[in-house]
Amino acid sequence: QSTAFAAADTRNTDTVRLTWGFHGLTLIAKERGAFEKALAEKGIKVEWLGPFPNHAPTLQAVTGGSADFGFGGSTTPALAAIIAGSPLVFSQFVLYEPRTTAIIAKDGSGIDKVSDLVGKSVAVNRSGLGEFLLVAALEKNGIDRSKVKFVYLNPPDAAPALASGKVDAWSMWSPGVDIARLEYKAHDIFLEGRDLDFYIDYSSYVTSRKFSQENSQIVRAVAAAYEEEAKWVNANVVEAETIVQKRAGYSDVIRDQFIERRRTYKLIPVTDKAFVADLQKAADWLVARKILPEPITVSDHLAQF
Amino acid sequence: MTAALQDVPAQDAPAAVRVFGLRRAYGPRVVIDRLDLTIRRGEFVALLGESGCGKTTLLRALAGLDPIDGGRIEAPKRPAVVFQEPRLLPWDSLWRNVALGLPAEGAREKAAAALAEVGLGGRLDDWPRNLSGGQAQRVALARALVQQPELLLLDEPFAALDALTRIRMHVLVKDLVARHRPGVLLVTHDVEEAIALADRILVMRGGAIAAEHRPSVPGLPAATRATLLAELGVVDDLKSA
Amino acid sequence: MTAALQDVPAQDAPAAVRVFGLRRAYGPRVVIDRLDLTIRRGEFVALLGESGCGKTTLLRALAGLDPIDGGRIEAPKRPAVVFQEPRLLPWDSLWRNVALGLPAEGAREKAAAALAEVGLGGRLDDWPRNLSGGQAQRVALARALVQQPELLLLDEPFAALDALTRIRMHVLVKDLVARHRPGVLLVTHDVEEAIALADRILVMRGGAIAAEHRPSVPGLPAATRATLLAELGVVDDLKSA
Amino acid sequence: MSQADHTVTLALPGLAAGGSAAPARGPRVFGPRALLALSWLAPVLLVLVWEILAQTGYVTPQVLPAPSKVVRTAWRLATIGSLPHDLGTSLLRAAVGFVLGGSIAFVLGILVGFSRLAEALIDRSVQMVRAIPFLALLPLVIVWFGVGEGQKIFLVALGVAFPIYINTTLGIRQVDGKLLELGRVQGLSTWQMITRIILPGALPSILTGVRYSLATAWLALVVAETIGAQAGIGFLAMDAREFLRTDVVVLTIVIYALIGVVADSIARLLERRLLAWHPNFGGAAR
Amino acid sequence: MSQADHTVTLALPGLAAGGSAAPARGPRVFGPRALLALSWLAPVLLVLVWEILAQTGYVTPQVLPAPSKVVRTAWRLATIGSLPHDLGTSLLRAAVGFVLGGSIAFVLGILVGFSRLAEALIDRSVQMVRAIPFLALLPLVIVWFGVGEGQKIFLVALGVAFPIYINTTLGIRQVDGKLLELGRVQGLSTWQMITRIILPGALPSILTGVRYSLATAWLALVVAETIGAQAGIGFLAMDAREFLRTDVVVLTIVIYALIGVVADSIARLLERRLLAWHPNFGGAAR
Ligand SMILES: Nc1ncnc2c1ncn2[C@@H]1O[C@H](COP(=O)(O)OP(=O)(O)OP(=O)(O)O)[C@@H](O)[C@H]1O
Ligand SMILES: Nc1ncnc2c1ncn2[C@@H]1O[C@H](COP(=O)(O)OP(=O)(O)OP(=O)(O)O)[C@@H](O)[C@H]1O
Ligand SMILES: [Mg+2]
Ligand SMILES: [Mg+2]
Repeated sequence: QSTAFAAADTRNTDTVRLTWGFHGLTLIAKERGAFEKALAEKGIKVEWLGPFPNHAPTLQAVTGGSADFGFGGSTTPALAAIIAGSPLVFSQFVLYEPRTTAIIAKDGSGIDKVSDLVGKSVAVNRSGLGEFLLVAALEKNGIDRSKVKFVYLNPPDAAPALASGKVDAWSMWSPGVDIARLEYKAHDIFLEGRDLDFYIDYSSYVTSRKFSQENSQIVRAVAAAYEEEAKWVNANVVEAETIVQKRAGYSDVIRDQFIERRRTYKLIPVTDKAFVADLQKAADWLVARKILPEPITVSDHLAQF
Repeated sequence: MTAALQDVPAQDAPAAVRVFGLRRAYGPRVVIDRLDLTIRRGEFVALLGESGCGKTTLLRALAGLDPIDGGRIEAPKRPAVVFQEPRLLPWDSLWRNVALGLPAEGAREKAAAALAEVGLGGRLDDWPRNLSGGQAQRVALARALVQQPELLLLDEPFAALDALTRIRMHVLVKDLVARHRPGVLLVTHDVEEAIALADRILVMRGGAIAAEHRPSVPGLPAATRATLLAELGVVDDLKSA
Repeated sequence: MTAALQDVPAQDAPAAVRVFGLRRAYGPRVVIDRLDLTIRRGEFVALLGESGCGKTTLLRALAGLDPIDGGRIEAPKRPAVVFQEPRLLPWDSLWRNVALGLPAEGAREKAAAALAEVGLGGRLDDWPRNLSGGQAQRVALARALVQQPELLLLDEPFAALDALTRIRMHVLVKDLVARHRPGVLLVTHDVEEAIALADRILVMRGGAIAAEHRPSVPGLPAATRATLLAELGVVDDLKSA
Repeated sequence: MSQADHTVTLALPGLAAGGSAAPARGPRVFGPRALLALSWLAPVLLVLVWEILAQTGYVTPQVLPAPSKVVRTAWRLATIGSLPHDLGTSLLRAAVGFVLGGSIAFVLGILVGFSRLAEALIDRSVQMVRAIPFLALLPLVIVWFGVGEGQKIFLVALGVAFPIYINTTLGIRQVDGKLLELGRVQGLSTWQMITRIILPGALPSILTGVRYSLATAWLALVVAETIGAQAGIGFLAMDAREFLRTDVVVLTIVIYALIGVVADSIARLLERRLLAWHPNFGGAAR
Repeated sequence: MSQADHTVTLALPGLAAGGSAAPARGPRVFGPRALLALSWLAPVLLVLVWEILAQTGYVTPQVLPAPSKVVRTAWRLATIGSLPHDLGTSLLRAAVGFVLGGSIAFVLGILVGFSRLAEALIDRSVQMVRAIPFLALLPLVIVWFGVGEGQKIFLVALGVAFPIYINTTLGIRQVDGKLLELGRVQGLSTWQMITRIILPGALPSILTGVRYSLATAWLALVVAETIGAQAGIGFLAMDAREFLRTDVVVLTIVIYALIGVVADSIARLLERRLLAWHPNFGGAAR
């Protein structure tokens, strides 16, 4: 267990306030209820806050003290928030396989490989995984960034833009990209899991430094509960995907795609030195491309418990 | 006496306005019923009647401002009207108020002349809100007079004026009548005024014209005065109370 | 004659209003200058003067509505005022307009009685916009009379009324004066009216009181009338033109 | 007589009734019924054209699904889904926020309209806050109110407050000074002054503010319900957007439009009731 | 005489000048200068308290950075960053959208205020569109206008249009019917009727609409600049929000607030200029 070298065993509250969104472990944990039971056994009451549309507001909520944990979103906004001075620490990392973030274009658009993007416009979400993937894809193919037009669009707005041909391609994560691929008859040009041999971005749970110091017991218990949840999900792909689909409301076809891919979650404790080194590499990559404004030492921002 | 200015209009002068069997009701309240009236060009008609008997209603109908519920009105498209209130545009200076509706060319000069005639020549660029009650009424009168209309409808235009100013305004109106010969309908509560100005005096009662007098033609003004007051319900005894 | 109702106020009746050396200017235009005036309780004072000479300005100052630029006014906190325009609240029925400012208890009854007195007893719940000019003025008068004030300020309250209705209103006001003995200041342009009603007639000119008459005490009303008209600048010749 | 110069006014009820009742408005060719029907013409036409475009495949359903599809979606969500619950939740939030924000704004508006001192103290701050977009405020609101109902109601109240505040001060400024003088002369207390003269006089403007803010309440909910909401129309819309459910997105748009119509009818009803005395608002023709 | 019943009105310039000039407003204890100073009291106080709270560590800088920090950030962004460029870009968009949306709304408002037929044809549709939130409209706007400047200007125009439209119709309804009658009697053409009577009479309301929409223009940009923007205040804010750059977020809020103040001053200036005749708007005391 990740709790091997507990520094202290502290706790000053009975309730832990967790944020959630419409994806991944938090949703399943909240819907299934086993998570809450597991924590209740340790005398911890769970309060679910949400849903949150994306990662940044959860970080705000944690920073402002109205929540205790982020909802397991991308590491990049978390790193940016830490650089900007938010007293956040990582409590746990998540690696899910396969990685499905992709750059897609409509069938018959004549765009089939990354080099076809020259002179075209690509929708990306600003400062998010979509933008990073496009940058990485262009670099890998030796194309200058200025040759492609980046169009900053939030996912819900990018979809109709692609559908009506206002942009030529779209760099986006799941499930949006999967729905779009199917509904707008699009295909992959660049798929993270297939075409990119390193990680830019991981998922992560964050908490405030203060909370992690004052409630190491709870932080530990939450991490353990998420591990249990991940184990269940990995073992029950069909049920898990059905739970997510029920709340998200997308079609059975999409759900079946996910089931087929057998998406699995691997939870990584903050004590995993090798992983932290990988994350440091990813952070440096982002800093080198001015996506993160300043260098950061990841190991300074891990929960101590 | 300025009687020389004031020719009695020939019986065959063209009509300025004709009304046949007019009827006007506000909901169930019938205010005008089977009223007939003809005013010839150049003729000065005064209209007397109790407060609330329908004088303003008649004027508004003649001006084409209200729908009518029966009968027929033949009136010029654009009579000039002095309403019972001054109705000045608060956002326009006095001269612009007077010039309202005049062609832009020479409007300021005409307005200035008219304002001078009503004794407000020095206040062309003043705001209406700075006027006294009588001054506002005079601006409204000036605005109607510069129009040089075929039909002039005056609803108690001198009510807020002192005796001297009132006489000056009388002269102005009579002057206009002599020059441009419009038909004039003057609503007033002042019997003396009616006698002094009008060729014909009408008394309105029960929604129609109840009596008609021609003070300048037969008998003495004094006799007309007594008759009129009696018709308006005033016993001379009460009057001096 | 109803002279019995109308006792000349004793020289030592309490003052309803006192004005010493009043001065009032609108910007550079000095309208009232060094004006002195005392009105005793029960005294009926009429104020004559050319249009624009400052009568309304004086009334407003007495009512405490305007700042003054010099001098001193001692007046009751709440005189009743009839403004030169009716100023009815368009969103209130007639009786609520009349009852404005009365204690809620019995307000409707009092308002109904007052409206009946001014000849509008049947229209308690009507809207002001449905009134004729003279009717609106009578509602405003009713509103002032129900107040039973110490000082009654009337700015041409009868201007829009026909002769008969006007006489009825005169009786009403004189009645109130006899019963509650307020000091009354009546602005009017009608010399006859001033003579018929007032204990004292003031002529305003050049921003101050230029002349004073007591029609009921010496000489004949007719003489007063001629003097007054002359003072107002009317030559009798012109008057009959 | 010279007929050329004359027009013959016939005894037709063609002119607007009662001189001041509808003065600027031309001859009434259409009755109130016909006008009511006409007022639905544009929306109905729009829906028809849209259905035809969708049916003929001119617009792709991913961009704009056909109205019939939207109706089916509505039916499905209403019967087996959460639509009634969402609508109810949003309605409740809108109502509470409206009452809270509306009353505060109303009081502030009266103060500012009434006293120059209050204007100096309050107005500039309000104008500053008003210019700050909700989206920019959201982080602060989360910190202050957390992510519960409080935050949503606060945002609605904020959104409702500005139109009511602004139009209340406008209305009070437009009250005829002569009537205020009358109130003073009649010895009205401050309270009577407000209830008998200022409020009735300011009412046309205030009701326009209410009309405006009835819609604003809903707009505020869209932002408010993107965070920490589990039900509500804004939540439904966000959710559908996130998962590219175009039919649901369009459904929420339609719901908003219908809410606009209802809010507008409420405002008109209020106008008819409360402004019965006003020739241009209370007229029976509306 | 009974002094108890009497008040002595002294020759003090204590009362509002000119009966109708400022009727509802109590005795003028403060001069215009003092009032101006007072009007900055609340904002300045707020900034001071905020600075003290931040300096003493009572609020953490991540939640609300100190004003001094915000000023430093502003300075940095203004010198080495893109702030002037962002501001300029947004200003241009706001201006173009304001002019476009404002003029269309104005014309529609006049039509609807003027004619019952136009009201029947237009008003309901406008009220429907008004109730639709921008966020929900975005997909459609993208399809129609793409992701360039057109879309942003359209959204600003839309946001500006509603307050101006609504207050223009309100203003026209409040125009005194008696003056309209006068216009008819004086034989004014429709054009003269509008320019000489209707517009001046409706101006107080219209200017309130302008005042409202000057702020709305900016609010619309926040949403519009989340789409395909590479510069602009809304873009800056979104970017900062995504990375939790609280100081930049607060900076954008401050910029919005300042813009609110400027917009408000413009509106007041217009009021003073155009409503010089109006006792309650044009007075020198404002
Ligand atoms: N608010 C104001 N600003 C500037 N001048 C004013 C204002 N009010 C009135 N005046 C001027 O002051 C003078 C006196 O006005 P006031 O209303 O007292 O006259 P009045 O005697 O009542 O006249 P009338 O019999 O016509 O009502 C007039 O010349 C008028 O133009
Ligand atoms: N819009 C209206 N709705 C209902 N009744 C009205 C309306 N306008 C006027 N009346 C009523 O119609 C009658 C005639 O009104 P009108 O204004 O013609 O009287 P008038 O003869 O001009 O009186 P005055 O001399 O007092 O001005 C009055 O009894 C009045 O109350
Ligand atoms: Mg009349
Ligand atoms: Mg006067």
